[in-house]
Amino acid sequence: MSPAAKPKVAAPAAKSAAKSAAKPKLAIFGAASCGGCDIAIVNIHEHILEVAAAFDIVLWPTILDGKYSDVEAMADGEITITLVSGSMRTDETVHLAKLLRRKSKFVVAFGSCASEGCIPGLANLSSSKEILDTAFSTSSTDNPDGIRPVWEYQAPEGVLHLPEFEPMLRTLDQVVDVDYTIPGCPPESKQIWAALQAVVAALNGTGPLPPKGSVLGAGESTVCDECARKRDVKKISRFVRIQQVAAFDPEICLLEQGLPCNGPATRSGCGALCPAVAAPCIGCYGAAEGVVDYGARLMSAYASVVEAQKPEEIDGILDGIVDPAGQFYRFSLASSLLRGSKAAWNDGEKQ
Amino acid sequence: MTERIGVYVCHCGSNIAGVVDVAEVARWAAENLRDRGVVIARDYKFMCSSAGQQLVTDDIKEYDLNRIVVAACSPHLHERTFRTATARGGLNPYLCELVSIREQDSWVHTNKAAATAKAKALLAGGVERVRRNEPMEPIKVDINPATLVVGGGIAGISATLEIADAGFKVYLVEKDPSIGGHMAQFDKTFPTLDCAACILTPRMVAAGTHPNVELLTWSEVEKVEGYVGNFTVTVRKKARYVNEDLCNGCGVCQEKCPWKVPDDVFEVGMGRRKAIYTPFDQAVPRIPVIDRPNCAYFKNGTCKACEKFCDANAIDFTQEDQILTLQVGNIIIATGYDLFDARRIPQYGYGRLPNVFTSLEFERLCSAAGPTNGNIVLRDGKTAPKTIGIVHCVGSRDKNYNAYCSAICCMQSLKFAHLVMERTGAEVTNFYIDIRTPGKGYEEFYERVLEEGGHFVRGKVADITDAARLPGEEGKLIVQVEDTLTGKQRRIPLDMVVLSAGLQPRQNAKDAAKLFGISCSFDGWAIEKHPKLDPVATMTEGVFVAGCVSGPKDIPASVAQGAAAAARVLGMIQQKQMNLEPIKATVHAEHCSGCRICNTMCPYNAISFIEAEGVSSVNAAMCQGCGTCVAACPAGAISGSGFSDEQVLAQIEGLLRLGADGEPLRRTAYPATHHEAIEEAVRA
Amino acid sequence: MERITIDPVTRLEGHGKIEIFLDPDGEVANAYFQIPELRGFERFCVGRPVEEMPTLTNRICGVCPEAHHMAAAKAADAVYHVDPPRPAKLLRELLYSAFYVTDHTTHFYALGGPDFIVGPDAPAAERNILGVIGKVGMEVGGQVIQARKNGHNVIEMIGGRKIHPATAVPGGMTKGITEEQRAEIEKIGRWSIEFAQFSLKIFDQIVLGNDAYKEMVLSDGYTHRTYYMGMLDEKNKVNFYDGRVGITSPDGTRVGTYAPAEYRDWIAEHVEPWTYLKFPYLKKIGWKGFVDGADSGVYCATPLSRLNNADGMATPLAQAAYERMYETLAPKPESGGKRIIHHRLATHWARLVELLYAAERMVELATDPEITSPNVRTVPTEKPTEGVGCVEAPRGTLTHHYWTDERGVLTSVNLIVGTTNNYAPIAMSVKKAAETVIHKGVVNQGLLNRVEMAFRLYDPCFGCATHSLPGEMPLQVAIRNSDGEVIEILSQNC
Amino acid sequence: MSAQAPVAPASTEGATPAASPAEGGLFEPVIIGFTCNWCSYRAADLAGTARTKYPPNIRLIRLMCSGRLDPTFILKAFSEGADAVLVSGCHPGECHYIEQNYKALRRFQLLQRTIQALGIEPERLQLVWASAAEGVRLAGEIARVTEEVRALGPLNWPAARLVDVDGVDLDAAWEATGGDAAGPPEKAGGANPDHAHGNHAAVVEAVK
Repeated sequence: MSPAAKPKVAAPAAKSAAKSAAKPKLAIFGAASCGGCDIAIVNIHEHILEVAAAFDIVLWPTILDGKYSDVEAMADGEITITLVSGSMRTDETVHLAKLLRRKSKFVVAFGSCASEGCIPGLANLSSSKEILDTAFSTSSTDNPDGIRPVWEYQAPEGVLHLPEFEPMLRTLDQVVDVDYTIPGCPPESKQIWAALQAVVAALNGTGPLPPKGSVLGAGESTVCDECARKRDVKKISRFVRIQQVAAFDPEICLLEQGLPCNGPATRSGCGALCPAVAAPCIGCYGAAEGVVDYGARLMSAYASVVEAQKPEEIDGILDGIVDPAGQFYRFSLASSLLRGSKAAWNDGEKQ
Repeated sequence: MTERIGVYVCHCGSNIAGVVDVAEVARWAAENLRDRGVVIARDYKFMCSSAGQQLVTDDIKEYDLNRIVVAACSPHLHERTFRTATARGGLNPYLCELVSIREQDSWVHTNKAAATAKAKALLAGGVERVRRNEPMEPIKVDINPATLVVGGGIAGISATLEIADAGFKVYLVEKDPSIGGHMAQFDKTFPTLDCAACILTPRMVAAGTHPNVELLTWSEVEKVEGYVGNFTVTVRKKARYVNEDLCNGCGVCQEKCPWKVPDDVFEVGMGRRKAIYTPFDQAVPRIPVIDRPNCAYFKNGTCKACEKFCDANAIDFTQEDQILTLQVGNIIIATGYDLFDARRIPQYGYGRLPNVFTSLEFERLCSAAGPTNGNIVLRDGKTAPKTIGIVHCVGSRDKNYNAYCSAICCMQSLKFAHLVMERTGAEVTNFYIDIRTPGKGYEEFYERVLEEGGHFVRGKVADITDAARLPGEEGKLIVQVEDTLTGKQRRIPLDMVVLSAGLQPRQNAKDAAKLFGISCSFDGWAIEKHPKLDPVATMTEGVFVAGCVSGPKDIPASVAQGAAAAARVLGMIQQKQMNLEPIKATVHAEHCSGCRICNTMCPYNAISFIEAEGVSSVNAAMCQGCGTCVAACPAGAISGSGFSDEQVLAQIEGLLRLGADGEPLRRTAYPATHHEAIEEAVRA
Repeated sequence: MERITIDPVTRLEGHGKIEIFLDPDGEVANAYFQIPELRGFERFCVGRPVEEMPTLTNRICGVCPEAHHMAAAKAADAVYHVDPPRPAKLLRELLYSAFYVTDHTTHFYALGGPDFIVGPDAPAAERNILGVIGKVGMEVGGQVIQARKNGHNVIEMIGGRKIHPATAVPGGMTKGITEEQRAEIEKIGRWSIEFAQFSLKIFDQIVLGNDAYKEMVLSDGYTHRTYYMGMLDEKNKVNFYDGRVGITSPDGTRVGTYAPAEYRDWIAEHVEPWTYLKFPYLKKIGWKGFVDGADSGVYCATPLSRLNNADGMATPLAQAAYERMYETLAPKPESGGKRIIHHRLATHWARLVELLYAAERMVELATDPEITSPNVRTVPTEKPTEGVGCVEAPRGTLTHHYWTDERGVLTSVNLIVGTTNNYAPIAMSVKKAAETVIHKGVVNQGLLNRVEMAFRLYDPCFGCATHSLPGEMPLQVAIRNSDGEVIEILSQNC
Repeated sequence: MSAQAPVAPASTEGATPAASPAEGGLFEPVIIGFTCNWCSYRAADLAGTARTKYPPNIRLIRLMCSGRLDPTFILKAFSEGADAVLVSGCHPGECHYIEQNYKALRRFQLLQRTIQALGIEPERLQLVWASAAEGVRLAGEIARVTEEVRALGPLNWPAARLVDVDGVDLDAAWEATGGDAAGPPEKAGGANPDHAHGNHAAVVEAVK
């Protein structure tokens, strides 16, 4: 932790505390994220002004100004609600997540990264060493001495610190207690707006406060529920890859056409956007209500409808899924029961 | 509700206590599972004793328990016992869990420490599981008093009459034109030697004339839907081309029909019948059938002799197959067996050597009503054989064909030997592997045949040939056999050889099993619910089996099974309602996306898709509770009572609380609980 | 030695972090611009099927997923040696142009622009989109929001989703567009042209109309003479979606152009142990450290770079705006023959020129007779091997390079991402800005702003590099004595 | 009769007297077995009635049918510390529910591919068909699997063990639940509680 992380400054804190004590305080914080979640929030467009009216936005580093030091100086629970997007990738992210947890009444895991690890969670298939080695030895990298970033570096003028790259990527709820989850990569803006309105209503006492652990801004069922494609009983005699078929039947369920679509296992709420444009659901809204392990559910479903009884025939069909780990845990590996590969875990333990 | 769990560890005398330190297990549970809701843990000598059960009942009241775990023997033995005890204590019986520390621990392990550690782990698993148990109520369904019996052999007839006599409706479906089955083809029955026809015919008639019996011969079951108490059965009634209401069975049509056809079914190819026929004289019903492929009218539009001579105007060439829909509450399957095809053993020469006969052919030879009017003669129809060999176990007890014993062939062969000696002067030699006579009067009958002078050669016949090598073999059938008593190879010249062919499942047995939703073995014999304790029930509620459909049986056994099946059915009819185990799958519509993955999961068609609502749903009464759809649902929208995800996942956590050495497997006991704890902490 | 840490409050989030070291006299000794995060896409994309890369690499950056979507799709085409049908390419470029309009709009009004529109010395709390609205009026705010809405609607029409599109696949697109959609897109395109011209007018009034700003733009503190990179069409005009990549030297000579597949002959990446991000440089010139000039391999890939490198714009109105910009800031060609603007703050102007081009290009594409053709896919027939895909991301040339096994499963991945190209220049600009304003250890509020502006003009997308939003780095300066004690804290909204 | 008093002072778990099964210091795996109510569970009962011995490392769970087997259960077992999982059901063609064991077979084959992609050895997930009559065979298979896993060594999946250190303050949590809830957990090691690396190390030490 760099010393700059904890400057003791009372003034701004006092100010921010005094500032509109009436309004509930909102913090929006992005951990290891792509920024898409913030863009999705901005994409509620003119409503953003209503949000600004309803809340005193004390922290939204990506859009407005705000100070970590202010947060530090706040009383515990002073922030009414904090939206955290992004996953836990470095020791510093973890530290700030814990700080915000302390300072906030409600913490929301916002988007796929925070709630299930998202695509970057696939990093848990490899050890952190493999990841660094790969990044700093690509074919265009000029690195004869095999230099790697180090968390403490003695520069001629002084010491430079880098946050430490954790052995495994973690989701927010693996680091702090989470009150609500808003799924999606990114969450659909209309869903974000709906969720925010619900929260505002609850805070004004004009609506019920969702029970702890609720998933906001999403449906109770899975994507098929919102998918316009016609569905019949499933019998899969072969899996195809999207580039192998010039045009899929626009009317019929993609999975029935052999395209591994994650719709059946993926929480509804997006409006089935991808199947609507002849692209398979890739699962960004995560698991359905109450599901323990997304990948296990989808594996079970796929295997159940494979049309074969002889082991070799079954294998023949399953060969069509060239990347099981990616197919079933594309977004949810970090939040799955195993959370990563043996290699990643062992590496984590060595450190 | 906070769980208050009572744990009971059974010594089972020394059966468990001899290997597992039951006191230590109970102590451990009391101390270390307290946070899991265990308020009392006892060990006791015999939990299944009334005193043991009383412990449970009393503690429920005294300690205000709301969950029970009994660590004892296999749930298959005493689950009901302790559920009942739990119910007596005022709890829902399904809030009781059994943990098997006998069959799965003390009886199979020797290392006491390891067995004790395992017992603790198994117990922890049971405790975790019972925490997630839900109170359940058995599902009640009404029983339609009508019954379907499939197969008009002796077993089916017996079942039919039992139920009909008790005053309930029976539909008896038979694929042939007449009921009677194989027994009708026999001459005499062992060991009493009464004439098959004489004892069978009255029962056939009784069935045919019984007011409660609706006979559906020349008919086949095509579809079975529904569930116990409420089956809907589709039956195809094949066209007879004879109006059953008009026909009086006078038989003139058969007389006048100019077309003779070899009778491959009843006379097994040895006799001939007309193109319009009843299989045999005592057929029930006596209404003939027109053999369409062989009928001149159907072939070339002329003849109609039968129609001309029928005073009742019963002949109806325009008749078509009828599709009937029957509503029944129970089904008894008595579809019998096929005879092993002796052609499959080429070295025995059946079909090639004219004077090699099958047992069924020989039955017809002996039958006064048969093709030779009961004269035992060679294929030429006149020559009386002087020497006859009877080969046992043809196609049975032979890995190349059927590994099992066909049960009836020994006695049948002895019967043949007796009949030959009784009716001809011929000399009889039995070729056998073992003589099996388990049955009342069977061994005595064997003695009798021995006394009568029947020869017995112990050995498996290797070859039957007409190629004479030694003097005296010319023109004879030579049976090549190793006499295992003398250890000598023997060549025995004979005039006639009878192959005592074994019994095997109907060639369409597996399709039939699918049709009725029951399972059958590799061979194709129907599988009983329990081979000893529930031999006429199947795994499918409301579907019963009787006779040879579940394996080779002789007539007494088949009759007994017919009656037994009837008794089971009557029992259900009497209850008017029955309870189904509440282990069922349920679709939660709000979570169901209508992806239809589950639709093909159910072999009992209990899952249907409701187009209007775009969701799938499970019919609880049809659901057999296997849970396959529960595991298949990608949305987790199907729950399985009794074996819910929560119960199984919790049990896994419990089972893995301790390592093989009995030490905690993880630093902290229960991650899940731990999270619960933290949530509380944060709320507080 | 005293040290100043210019440190985004969100430093923990993995934003950039600037360390400035002062020598004993209080003059700037050195400045380090650190990127403190890494996600490892190059590792965990290995093992994935190549057709998933357009959607997987979307998640590198939620600000410019379209860029990764396109680069990945083009690389996947190359892996399968398949040439998508013309309508598919048109659709991709149409989506991409709409994205440019949105992205440049966002930056000019919400991120970079406020420095000028509201004023460099205005309190930071006002230097944001709300401040802009305050200055130029609500209806502009409305228009900005409208422009973003429009862009995202077009992206959703073609890409299926507003963020992280889904339709580009090896061999083309999963679906075409309807005539209704085309008409809607054309309408939006025409609206965008007006909006872009209007934005240029605002820039005229507010920046060029103000001598103080002009002076600042032209001041040496914001000037660097580096190489410039950008994608060129066959007429050497700026193109975003396809073409050869050109390199122009500080003296205005175009030293060469390369096909994307040859990128490794031109670019190499240098590694420093104090940051997670690599420093690309021109291989042929070599890495000489954080210095500019023709002998240093440091190059720049920004809107300004693209204009410097090109012979002009491919659409009439944009070409006119381009002419005007160069007449104003670089009337004379350099010795190498090309007119070059080395004043980094002019990047904002260049961005508006590109905004206009993107809008015009939208209309061109939306009115192409083939744009609604259903023929948008070519099914690959050849064995997948290796391929490079390249587009101009708003923040620099973006290169994806994949190797696969015979099943089309990735065995190796190399990514050179937009902002990364500008890592060294940003570091240099930050240092230079610091040097200009920090003397004798005196640090004040102005310093922060100047440094932030130097940094922000690059519109650095750390979504691509480390995944924070472009240019959004509220700064905090901790001044410590040599013992590392904090003696004073300055931060933007104190 | 001996009736155990319900309440007793909290004491540490696993106070098992006598030798641990790990005689000769052999690694003793823990294996979770999923059985079908109609065949393999009855086979296990039969093995018991026949007193057929097999290693005590396996712990069986009864399902109504192998078709009930949800891959979640298997992954849960691994994540909770099982070294291997044995799945058993009726022989193909003999399923009590007609054909559900084929679904189990297909799920097994797909899950095998996935766990191998996650670096778990295939021997750690095995499928054995066993009819109600095959008590001896089942016992033999259990012995075989136990030996194979013993040879592989521990899987020791850390996920379960890490749950508590993942961002929650153990002390606070335990205070909140009245301390001795499930026995006091060791404190998360490492000088800096935020320091995941430290934690990982600490966890391993605590367990090994």
